[in-house]
Amino acid sequence: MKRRTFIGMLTGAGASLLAGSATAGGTHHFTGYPDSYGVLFDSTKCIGCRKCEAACNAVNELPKPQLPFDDLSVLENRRRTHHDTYTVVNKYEYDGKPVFRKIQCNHCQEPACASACFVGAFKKEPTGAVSYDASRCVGCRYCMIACPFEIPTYEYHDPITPRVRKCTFCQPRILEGKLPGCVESCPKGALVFGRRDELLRIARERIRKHPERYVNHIYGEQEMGGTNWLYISGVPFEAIGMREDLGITPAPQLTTGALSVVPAVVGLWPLFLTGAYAITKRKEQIAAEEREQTVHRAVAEAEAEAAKKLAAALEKAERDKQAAIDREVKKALKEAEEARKKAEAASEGEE
Amino acid sequence: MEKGRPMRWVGILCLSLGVAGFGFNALGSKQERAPEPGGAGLIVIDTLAASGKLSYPVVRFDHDKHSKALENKCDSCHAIAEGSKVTPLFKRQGQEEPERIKAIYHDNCIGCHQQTVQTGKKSGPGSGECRTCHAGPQPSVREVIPFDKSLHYRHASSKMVQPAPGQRDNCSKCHAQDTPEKRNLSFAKDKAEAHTKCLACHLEVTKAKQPSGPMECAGCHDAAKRATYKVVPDVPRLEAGQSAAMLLIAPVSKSATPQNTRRSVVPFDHKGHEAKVDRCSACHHDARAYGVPACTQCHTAGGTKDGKFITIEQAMHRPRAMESCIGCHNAKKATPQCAGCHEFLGRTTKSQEGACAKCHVEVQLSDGIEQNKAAREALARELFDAMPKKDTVIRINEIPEVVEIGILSKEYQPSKFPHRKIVQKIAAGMENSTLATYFHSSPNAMCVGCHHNAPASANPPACATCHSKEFQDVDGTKPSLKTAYHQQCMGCHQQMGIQKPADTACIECHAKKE
Amino acid sequence: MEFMTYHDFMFWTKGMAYVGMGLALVGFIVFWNFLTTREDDRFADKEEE
Amino acid sequence: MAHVGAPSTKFWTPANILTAIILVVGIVLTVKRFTMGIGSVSNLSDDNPWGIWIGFDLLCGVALAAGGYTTTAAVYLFGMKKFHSAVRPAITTAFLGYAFVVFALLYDLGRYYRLPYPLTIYPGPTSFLFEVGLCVALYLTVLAIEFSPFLWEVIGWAKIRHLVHKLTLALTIFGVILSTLHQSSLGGLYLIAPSKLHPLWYSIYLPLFFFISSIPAGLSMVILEGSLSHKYLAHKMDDEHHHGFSHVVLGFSKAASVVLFAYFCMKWIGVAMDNNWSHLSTGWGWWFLVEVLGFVLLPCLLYAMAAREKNERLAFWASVMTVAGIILNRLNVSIIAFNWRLPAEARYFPSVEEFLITVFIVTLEITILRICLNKLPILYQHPQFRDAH
Repeated sequence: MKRRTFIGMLTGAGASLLAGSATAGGTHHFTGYPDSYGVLFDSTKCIGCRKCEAACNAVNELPKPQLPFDDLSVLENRRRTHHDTYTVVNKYEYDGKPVFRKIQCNHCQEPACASACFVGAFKKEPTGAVSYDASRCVGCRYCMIACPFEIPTYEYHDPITPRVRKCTFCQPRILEGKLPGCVESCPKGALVFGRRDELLRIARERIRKHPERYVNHIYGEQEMGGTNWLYISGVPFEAIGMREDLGITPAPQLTTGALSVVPAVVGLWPLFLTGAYAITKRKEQIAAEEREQTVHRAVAEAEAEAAKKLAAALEKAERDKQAAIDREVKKALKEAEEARKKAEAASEGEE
Repeated sequence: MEKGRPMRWVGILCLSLGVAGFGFNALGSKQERAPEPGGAGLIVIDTLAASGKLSYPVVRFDHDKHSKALENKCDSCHAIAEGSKVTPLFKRQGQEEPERIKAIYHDNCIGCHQQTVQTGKKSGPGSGECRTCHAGPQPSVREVIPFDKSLHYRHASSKMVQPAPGQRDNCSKCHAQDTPEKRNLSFAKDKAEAHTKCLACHLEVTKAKQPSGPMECAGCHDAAKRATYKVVPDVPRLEAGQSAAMLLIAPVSKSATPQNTRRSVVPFDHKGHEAKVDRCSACHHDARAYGVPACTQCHTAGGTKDGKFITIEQAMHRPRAMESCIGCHNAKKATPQCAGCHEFLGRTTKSQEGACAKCHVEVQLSDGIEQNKAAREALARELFDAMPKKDTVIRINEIPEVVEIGILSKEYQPSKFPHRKIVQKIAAGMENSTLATYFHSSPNAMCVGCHHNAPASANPPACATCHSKEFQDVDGTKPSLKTAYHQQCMGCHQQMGIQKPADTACIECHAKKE
Repeated sequence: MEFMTYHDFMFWTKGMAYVGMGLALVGFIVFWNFLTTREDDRFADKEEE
Repeated sequence: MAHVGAPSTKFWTPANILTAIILVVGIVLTVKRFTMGIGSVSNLSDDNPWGIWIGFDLLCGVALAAGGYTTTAAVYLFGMKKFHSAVRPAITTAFLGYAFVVFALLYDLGRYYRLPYPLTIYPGPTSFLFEVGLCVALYLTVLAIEFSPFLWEVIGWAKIRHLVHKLTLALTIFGVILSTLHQSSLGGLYLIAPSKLHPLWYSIYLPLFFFISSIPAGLSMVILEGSLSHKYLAHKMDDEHHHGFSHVVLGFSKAASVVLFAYFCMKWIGVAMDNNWSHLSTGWGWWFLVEVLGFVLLPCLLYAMAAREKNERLAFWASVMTVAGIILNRLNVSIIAFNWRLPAEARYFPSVEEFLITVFIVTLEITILRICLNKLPILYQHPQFRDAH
């Protein structure tokens, strides 16, 4: 391969990597499914007739409530969604006048429940619905902890196959080309079904046309990264039980930072820990070596001492020995002399 | 010793844990309740707030309670200058050092309380009861007095309000620098001056043993109290040299050419409008600064700083400004008789074709007319009389009496809509309104209130022509037939203040199906 | 890959990150072995305790 | 049924009778839970989906079982061989702790039989709960392997015991990594609910808080359990345990003191980072101060005094306070300061039955721990393997 070709290939690979990353994380931001549907709820139009609740109950084949839906006395109590009621309408007083507000799943653009689910049972659908798949659900109820709108509910009474229950956005009906049950039944046009961007346009138009009638805010345009259900109101949203302090950070982004530390821990901890271990071991080794050296030195000194003693002893021994030998030799010589003399005397040398 | 201490700590902390645990369980989201508003005489004394942080909450002071106890002897607390001018400051004439002011309040308030107690009467707190007075702010029902025409007439026609020497009328008694030649609506430059002026006069009249205006706060500033006062029903026109009819001449447009010298003018029934508003400043706003100027003095074609750069065109047409023509008319349209239709049609829309011609006429102006008040008035009268006049006579027999609506026939019996009765009721609401009779030019105009988006005719197309039964249109702006009916009926009922039937009382319109 | 929502994007990337973590751990052990097998048995001195 | 007790004494001691009663009640409630649903025994609701089964059994259970990784890391990675006698009890309590966390989780999960789903067919990697599940499962495996030698020793399978011993370093490193991850991830669980958790407890540092505080929790549990077993199971201990224990207590006191101090500082940095000072003057602020001053700073100082003055008894009480503080912190995050905006009537308080099930699980754990300490070579070294460490 020619060098130039190789460099060219490298550049190409680099460029494609860069391009790849540009479309993914970093500066890219996600705007959700285009053409996804939503519903616009206009609290100035809602009259609290509970037709939507009745339709929801019928469409989803939920158990009939104790009191019929045309009994409006239930509006006196603050209610929330329940495993057998996916939507409720609550009544609030503002300046002495009743204001109604419908509650159901807001179908977030970036759902907290889906982000929290550890089996991926929640899914943002291209229609805009946040769907739930009971066949995956383990029943940990973390989705209920995560949901900032406190929507998912649970079948606590069921020992074997309890499910999380929430508004489905009537996804099957939408796919058939029908309206969601509640929207269809609303007599007052307080619910408008349509594409989300179109709904935003309508909401802005209503506020522009009647600035004295509306609060200049579309709830759900930004909240928690935006929801597919949108709300406009004539009274502050806080006054109709809608929290205005949720912020605009999409739920999955709340955990991104902390989750990104996880791979870093896995990648770097072995390094630190083996490092710690190695240092410990090295210390031990050095300690051991030092110990050994000390012993060696001690031994060497002892040996040297011993050697010296030995040498001295040996020398002494040698000296003694020599003296002895000398003595013996002398003695022997003497004896020999005497012997020689003797021998001479006896005329014989026997050595 | 060493042994016992940790145990004790553990015990104390476990106890606090338990107590707090239960406490917090009961700790929901609590909301602080705002204190009930006090009477109109309740004022807040926070004089020292201007000179730094307060070491105590501000003082709640009930002025009316004190003036009643002191039998309206203003000089018990306030110095009275030449004439009967009451100094608004407490026990002092002008600016003082903060420490001095503090001493003045403490010495005089507490001193007076103590003296009163010594005479055997009940009195306010003495020294050491700091927080009885320093109790923090409290809202009050007090409001700015709307000095309406009736009140103005009662003052202007009072024999106690005499013209100053050498003056023809008594206007200058209250309106400073007002002369018959140059009118000035200005009354007082600030709250203090207003109080001094009113009270000085009331005080003098009282001294003269004549029935006088109120001396206590509630007398002017409490709506409930004012409601008990006499109202003059037909106040005569206030003559201040103004024309009855005026010719408002639009500035020369940029498209004006030597060939087209016709000018757009509005013949304006000034006298008619005088009867409809409470006071001159309803239109001649900012009178305190400018007197009664012509609109064009500040609002020119290009705008001036005095006019906050609002052009004359905007000044006349701003849809939500009460000083503008359109704005004021819009406000009238928000009244129950009108709102049923107009809320729905939209108060801010540029309305139907030919709407401009309701006010504007193009004429060839004669030379010098702009400087000639009498000539302008004459032309205005002439043009005004030539304007198309009302014809709102409803031909009852042409109106369907009952319309049956059966789109919810699956659940209910068809609803019987009393069409004619409703038309008659709406027509009755317009009968005495000059605004309505002037602007609703054709008898079918009012049909448009419900049969919108169609030409005004006696036979408008059926609702279902546009509104489909099944579905909304794609962008959701056009409601389904069911929604359209409910919006129209309920919307109108709500706007016109018709309580019955309630929105949710389905069976009162749709009889139950057996 | 085209992702319409941030959640979808995260679902994919975090999934890959977990696979990567598994590989990293196994890889580290293999690498550590490669690095140290020439030394004496590294538990030798442990055994002496 | 409860086959425990010191061998020399009578079997039906008051403690054993109480244990037996709790276990019987627990079994009855267990049957009720699994036949009539979660709702039949608990006060959990749509507003309060997690109660003490998560707040205490899971969060506290995992935090207090941190002794396993802290001790093994100290001894095997950081070479603090003086503490060697603490390793075996620490591994035992950690293993049992985690096993019972998983056991308790079965009560709370609606479809407990699907517990392996996230780790096998339907992973949901965006969730912190996935991260917790994965790490707890892996760490439980690691602990099981680390615990297994005690069994092999009793059975006498020298070869396999030796094999496990060879893996010590790798297992320890694995254990520390996995513990770091799931201890912090338990805090991470609440990152997604800033609107529900009180600002004084919500922080981007939640994972860090949970991780740091798990270290003194683990150390304190080793001290606490060691002190208790020292008192009641002394006859089971060998000389190393008897003599090494003072070292362990004082050394761990010093370590716990330092870490608690760091944790205390971090808590305030957390307040500063989110500018939550104004909340301190509210009732919740006082409660926060009770936790941070009374249950973090105070035990930190007690530990420091204990370490300085070599006072083992003080160290014991410091460990009690630390453990109480960790429990308080976990309950604050998961229950007390969670959903703090809800009106009083919608707040959660555990039902008696819910509470009894928790007591049952803890009792069961302690019972099995007692059996282990009695029957397995944990507080002493198996004679056959005496020098095999």
